[in-house]
Amino acid sequence: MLLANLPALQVVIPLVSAPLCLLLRNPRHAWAWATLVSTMVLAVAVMLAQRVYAEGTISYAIGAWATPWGIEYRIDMAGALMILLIAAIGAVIMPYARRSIRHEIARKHITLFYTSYLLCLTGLLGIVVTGDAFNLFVFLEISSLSSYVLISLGSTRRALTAAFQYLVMGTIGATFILIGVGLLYMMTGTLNMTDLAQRLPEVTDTRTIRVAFAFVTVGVSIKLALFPLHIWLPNAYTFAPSVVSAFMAATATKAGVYVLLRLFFTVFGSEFSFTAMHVGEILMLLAFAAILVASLVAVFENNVKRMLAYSSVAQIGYTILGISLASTAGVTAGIIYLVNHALIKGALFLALGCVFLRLGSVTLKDMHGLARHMPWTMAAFVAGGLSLIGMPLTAGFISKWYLVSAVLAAGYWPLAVLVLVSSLLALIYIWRVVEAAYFNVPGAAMHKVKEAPASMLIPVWLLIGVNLYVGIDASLIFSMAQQAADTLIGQALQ
Amino acid sequence: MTGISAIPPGLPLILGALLLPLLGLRIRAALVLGLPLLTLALIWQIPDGVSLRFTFLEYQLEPVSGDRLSRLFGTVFAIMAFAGGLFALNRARTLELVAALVSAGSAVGVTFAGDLITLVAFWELLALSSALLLWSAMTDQSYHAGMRYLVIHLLGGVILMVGVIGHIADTGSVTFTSMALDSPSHWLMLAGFLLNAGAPPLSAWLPDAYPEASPTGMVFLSAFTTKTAVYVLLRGFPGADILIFVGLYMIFYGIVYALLENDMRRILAYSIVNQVGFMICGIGIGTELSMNGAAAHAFAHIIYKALLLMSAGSVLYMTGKRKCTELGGLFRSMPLTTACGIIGALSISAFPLTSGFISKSMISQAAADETMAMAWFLLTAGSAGVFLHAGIKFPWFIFFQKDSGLRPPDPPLNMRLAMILCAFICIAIGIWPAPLYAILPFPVDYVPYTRAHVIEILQLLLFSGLAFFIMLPYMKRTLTITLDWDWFYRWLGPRAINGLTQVLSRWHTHRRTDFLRHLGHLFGTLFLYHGPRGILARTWATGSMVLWVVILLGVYLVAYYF
Amino acid sequence: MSNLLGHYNYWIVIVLMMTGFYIVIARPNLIKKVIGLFIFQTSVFILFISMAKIEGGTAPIIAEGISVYSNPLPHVLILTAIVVSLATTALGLALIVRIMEAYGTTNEDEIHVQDEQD
Amino acid sequence: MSPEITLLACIALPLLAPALITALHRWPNPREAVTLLTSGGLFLLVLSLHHLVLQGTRPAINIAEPIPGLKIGFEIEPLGMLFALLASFLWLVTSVYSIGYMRSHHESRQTSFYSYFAVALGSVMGIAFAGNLFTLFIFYELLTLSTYPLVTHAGGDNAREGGRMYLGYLLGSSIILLLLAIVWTWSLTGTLDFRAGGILEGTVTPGVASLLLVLFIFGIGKAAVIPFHLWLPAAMVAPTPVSALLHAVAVVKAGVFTVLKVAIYIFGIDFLAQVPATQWLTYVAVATILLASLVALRQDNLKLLLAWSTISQLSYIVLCALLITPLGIVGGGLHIVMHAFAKITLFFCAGAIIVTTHKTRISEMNGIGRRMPWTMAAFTIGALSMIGLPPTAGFISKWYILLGAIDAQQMFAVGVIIISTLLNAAYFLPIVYTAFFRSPKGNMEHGLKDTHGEAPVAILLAITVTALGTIVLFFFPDLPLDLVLQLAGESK
Amino acid sequence: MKQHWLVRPGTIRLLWVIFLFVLALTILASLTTEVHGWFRIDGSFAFYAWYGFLTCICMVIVAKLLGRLLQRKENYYDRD
Repeated sequence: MLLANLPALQVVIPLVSAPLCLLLRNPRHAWAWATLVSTMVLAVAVMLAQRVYAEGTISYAIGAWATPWGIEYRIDMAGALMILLIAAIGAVIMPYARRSIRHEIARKHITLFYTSYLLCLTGLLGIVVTGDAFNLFVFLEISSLSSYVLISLGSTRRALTAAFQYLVMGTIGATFILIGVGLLYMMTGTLNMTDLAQRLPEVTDTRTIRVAFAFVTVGVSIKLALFPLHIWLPNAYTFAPSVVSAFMAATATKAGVYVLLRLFFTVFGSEFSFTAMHVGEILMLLAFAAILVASLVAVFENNVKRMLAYSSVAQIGYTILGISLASTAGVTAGIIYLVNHALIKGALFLALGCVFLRLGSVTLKDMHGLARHMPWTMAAFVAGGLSLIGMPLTAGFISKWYLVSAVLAAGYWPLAVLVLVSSLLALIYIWRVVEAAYFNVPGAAMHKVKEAPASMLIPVWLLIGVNLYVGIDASLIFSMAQQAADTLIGQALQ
Repeated sequence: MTGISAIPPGLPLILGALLLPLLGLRIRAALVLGLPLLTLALIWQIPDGVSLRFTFLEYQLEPVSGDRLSRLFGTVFAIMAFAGGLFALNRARTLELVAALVSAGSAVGVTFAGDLITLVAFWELLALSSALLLWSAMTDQSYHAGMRYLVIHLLGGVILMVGVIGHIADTGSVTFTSMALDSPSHWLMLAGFLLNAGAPPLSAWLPDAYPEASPTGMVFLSAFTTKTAVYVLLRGFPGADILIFVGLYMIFYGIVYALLENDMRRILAYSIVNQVGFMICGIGIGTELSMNGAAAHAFAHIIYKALLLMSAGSVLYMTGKRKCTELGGLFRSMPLTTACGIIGALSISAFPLTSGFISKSMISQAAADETMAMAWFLLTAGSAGVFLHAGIKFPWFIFFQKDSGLRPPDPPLNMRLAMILCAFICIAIGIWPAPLYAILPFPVDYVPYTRAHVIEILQLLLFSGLAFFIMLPYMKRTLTITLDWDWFYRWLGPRAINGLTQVLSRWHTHRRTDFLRHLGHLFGTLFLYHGPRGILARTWATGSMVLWVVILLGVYLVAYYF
Repeated sequence: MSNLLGHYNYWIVIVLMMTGFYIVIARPNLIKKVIGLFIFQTSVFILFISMAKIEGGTAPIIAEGISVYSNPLPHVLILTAIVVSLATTALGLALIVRIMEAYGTTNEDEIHVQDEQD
Repeated sequence: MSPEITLLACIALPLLAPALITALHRWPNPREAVTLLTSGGLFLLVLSLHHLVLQGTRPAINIAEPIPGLKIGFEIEPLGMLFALLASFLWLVTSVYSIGYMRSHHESRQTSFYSYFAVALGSVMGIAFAGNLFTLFIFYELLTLSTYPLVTHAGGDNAREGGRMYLGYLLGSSIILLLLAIVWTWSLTGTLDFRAGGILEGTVTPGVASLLLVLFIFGIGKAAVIPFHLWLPAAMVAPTPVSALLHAVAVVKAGVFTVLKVAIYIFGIDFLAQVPATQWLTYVAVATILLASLVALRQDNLKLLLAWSTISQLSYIVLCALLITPLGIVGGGLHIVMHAFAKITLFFCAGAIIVTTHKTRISEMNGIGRRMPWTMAAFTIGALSMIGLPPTAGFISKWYILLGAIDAQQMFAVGVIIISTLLNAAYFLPIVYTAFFRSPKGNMEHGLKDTHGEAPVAILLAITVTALGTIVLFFFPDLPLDLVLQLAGESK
Repeated sequence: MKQHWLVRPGTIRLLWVIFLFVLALTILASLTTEVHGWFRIDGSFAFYAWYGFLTCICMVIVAKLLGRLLQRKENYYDRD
């Protein structure tokens, strides 16, 4: 019984526990509650993923209303991978959050923080599991609204403006998706994605569908911060609390990419999206620009957190580049990139959070000689950085490898060069941090700095460990990603 | 295969020489004189054929392989090492003696090398030790001359090496036997050999380098390098026609340049080229007689050239002067030196009763026997020219001519002894050629002292003498040098390389500045747009963000709607 | 012509949407931006509602004699969307309150200037 | 121990040693003992494998497979064996030298110096024993990263500048070009294993193969082919033991080693002959040989001169790889060893001079041979070997290079080697002359007083070993020769 | 300073006389031997005498002319 309802539980557990959390006024209790919930969520996600891995796509009808009238939860391989990722990141950051949040957020807001966090988790998981287009919009908004709150809790007042800007952009993006969904409904009379996929081919020649496609594309592009609609992202990540930056970087934009995969492949079908609408070429161009421009900005950036934010924009570009190839290899590469980047960026932002905790600043010039005082933190940062660059034996290498070989297989070798050149740019901006932390003489204020607490270091190193493990043995993630890609592209062929 | 006969005879010289710096003065002297004698003894117990073999890399080496020819050259090298050592004893720097003995050892090593790899190894060692010998004069000129010498000889060495490798690749054999000029590798080997012989066009290294050695050093230098080349040519390329022309060129090159020269030792250096020319000509003719002649001439030449250089060295040692224009009239205070110099001069001119007479005439006789008219006439003219440039000119300008006012005494005892030794050998061979003829590579039935021949030679030489004195006004010494092929590597080469590197470095600097400037521009541009305050990095107003959304939406809509 | 006027509901939607956009883009005042955003969202609601309308149809209540109903589903959806929109607006306004406290202004340009000075 | 375990131990030992070295950072003597024991142990381990390799055994082991078909694995073949023997032996010698150098130079942060050194050597072992191109690439990058702290050891802006250049060139070329080539190869062939006869034949057109070859040759920045050579002079800011082992042996040889591996096992000699770019790249190698020598002619800084000379000599080996004949491979393989011994000797001597006299310029070294005869005698031996004169090791490798060039009918290459010999002589011999023949009086005029004697004993010991090695390898070249001949036999 | 006997003009004159006498003697001596030339012209009377004399004169002249062309100041290579 319990097992059968797993898809629902995945969303319901955090959804229900969020208001409960609000009742716990004591920050410590709120933290304990949120930790418990996120652990349960992870357990559910693992069980779900196991089932999907073993049995294939799961379909679950909410309230036992049969599809297409009721809302369907549908988890295929791509979805399983995503919930696993989101749940895992969500669980891993909780032990970390306790110290970090206590340091960065006013005591009276802490309960609010955990509540918003649980809601955000709900939203992200919901986006993944739902098979209903409108439901997708709702979950998207749940996650967005809660993340505006999370971001606004940042320690400086600029967090407020960043959150506001994100709110405006996010709302427009979500509303665009809503318009698209509405137009689709108008033409097909259904909101169930599987159903939509079956009915759409009859009406793809209409302008309405094309307009719907345009709205959806732009809306999703905003949510996943694709160049040039990424402008909300750097500030949001920079001024959000460290935990939030890590969580958002690892999950929120990834969920956006997932929505894109879902809509382009499952709903519209790759035939329509890529062959008729040429969205592949457009995305490739934008991805190209994203990779180059954002990497360059990151190179010049002095605030490390902002640097990582821009790096995220570039990394989203890579993911989209893989997807834009619309081949199995490309989509596989995109998905692997997505997962690995979540692991990398999560670890990097968390490591930076440790720095912020002890140093109170994350600018390069304040970090001179930091490695002597925070060796474990900086070692984690370097390991994560190497992964970001794409050094062998790290997850980043695996994703770059697949991406480059997919790009080469598709015959776009200049793009392969671009990927490698921007890896070099990544090397430069990571190296600036390494040089500051390892090879510069520490300032006088550095004496008081000591290593971050274990409760924060362990999550960081956990993520780094996964990173390194994936770098050595990527077979599991590869097989999952390939299955996911096969399912996504296969659906289009049906 | 085993025992004493398996010791490479050059080895004691080389290894012993390396001990010299560690020893006291007396033992050092004993070693300098003793080692050549030991070598001589070793040489004469080496049987015909290969007496030492071992595998090196993938080849069978035969570093000790004796026959009549190698023994002949080995003998004269050992004698020369002894005489030179005696001359230099207690006068030269230890380093010079080390270098001299190593080069003697290398030369002996070459003569007993049965395979080409050993040959190349000793060949390079000879070049190195000779350069060291030059450098041990410790002057700036000797440094530059030594560098030039070394570079030229390394060039020869590596050309030879390429030839040898090509030969091995072609034939699979490393044995050093006579070769025909039928493949590029053999031509390269010939080129390598000839370079050491002082053949054109790279003959200028010899008069360029040798005269910069110390007074004692040049005695050694003159003996080994060129004569080793004569030896390998005798063994490797007997009867190669081209050698006749090369030899003739060298003969007249030596004469003409010597006539123009002012430096006494440079005159003698040119005359080395000239004399080696006779030998190479003999090798080119390629009959048993001419080969014997070349070998015998090499033997004789080493001794009398050493004698000439000893006398010149004594003058330099005692006066510190080397130019004809600064010397003259020394016969008054240096009688022994003068006498020895004259004996050397007569020998080189092949006057009857001297060693040159019994060896050189074999070569022209061979040319006549083969009815090589041009070769014969030119050889004869060359013989006359030898007397002109070395036989008279050298002693005349140094010891007689005007009175320079210098009154140095004869040199120290060991130097005198060395000169006397050489002079004795010159005369002895001239009077009693049989022992030398007995050790020549081929059986000799040549009789030098016929009445006709003696008279002919006397006519030839004496009338050249007449010509010398008649033309004396035209041979006034001037403070000049004469351009040679070395202009290309002394004047043009350095300037070319200098210019080239300068152009390159300027180009590089320009490129670098250009590159850096462009890089700076690029960086500036990138920074303008991507820097923290750049348009792409700074915080935008919400309105602009939304504007972009609208624009992008518009683009999509326009693209898709129509 | 009839085609253009026939879809007059679309024109209303488009006008509203553009109005909303214009306000968001052009007005520096944050509150006005939120209002613009609200207008923009409202346009979408109208789009949904209007497309659910079937000519001659009534409210989807089963009653005798009536066989044509408007599609009820969009209404349901839009109810949800309105809730979302209200939440967004509320959150936006709450943020503006905080911004006002922190910056002393709700003018984005002035906020920007203050940020630059930090 | 089975050969496979020994193989892993060879790589693990130096990679783990830093832990112990760091732990002992307060006690210099035990710390250095760890370095010596590790290097000695490593050499013995490598040595214990070499008989097996000569018998034709190829110990191999795979430890991971991150991506299906993309293995991290090791396999010993003759060339790798040779490289490993060389590097481990010279590490032992360099360790002795470093102890003398670092102590008499009173260098700071010696613990990290020895630690990174060990890691670098571990990477070299990984490169030498790599069973496929992917594994090789990993250790190639690790080598770059682990040597960066060594290059910038001195600290300060100068070192940082040099270090940036070092890192920029090496990582830049390897990430953009080499990695592209590797991924491309993989996507063409589906494997990256080193296989005798190559893996590319039959899968690519000559045009693509040309492009790949260009990517490989330039991508392997450690081989320092123009225009990817400037990192080497820049790296001369490093302490001399680093320059000696890393920039005469480990790093640069890792580069040319990779070039040879790619030529033999990825392209295959026969296939390489059909690749049009081979000829063109030959000209690049030749230009590198000549231009670097010309630049070296103008250097006054001894270490820089050695660096430029290294650039020139490295291209000998690249040239060998492009000669497309087994004999060329023999020459290239031998030159790795022979050049290493000579060049490390030269660097050792340069370092000895720095430590003892604090002089770096040749023009200040008048008559230095009289005060440091032992050092400068060793320098002379090294110089002779660079020129390729008997009785030094350089003669042997020059012999086979020429043999290969003649075998390949590349008279052009032969000519270049002839000219290069002269250039080598032209820039090395003046140093020898200056050291022994010029009067030290000239130095006095510069206000320099020469009161020094010979270098410290540890330094002299190391110098003696490598200089003797240079001569011994002339007379007994069998060990390296047997290995490369086996290699050439397989690559036919 | 007293002149050495060898450089007194009288002695030199005497030496010239002796020298010319010896020259004449060698020419006469060639009459006593039968001339056997290999190449016709070398069988001519006192061939070696005139051949040696003339070639020597030629060589000096050639050298002189070549010297015009090739001779340079001593410090030619050492300049700059």
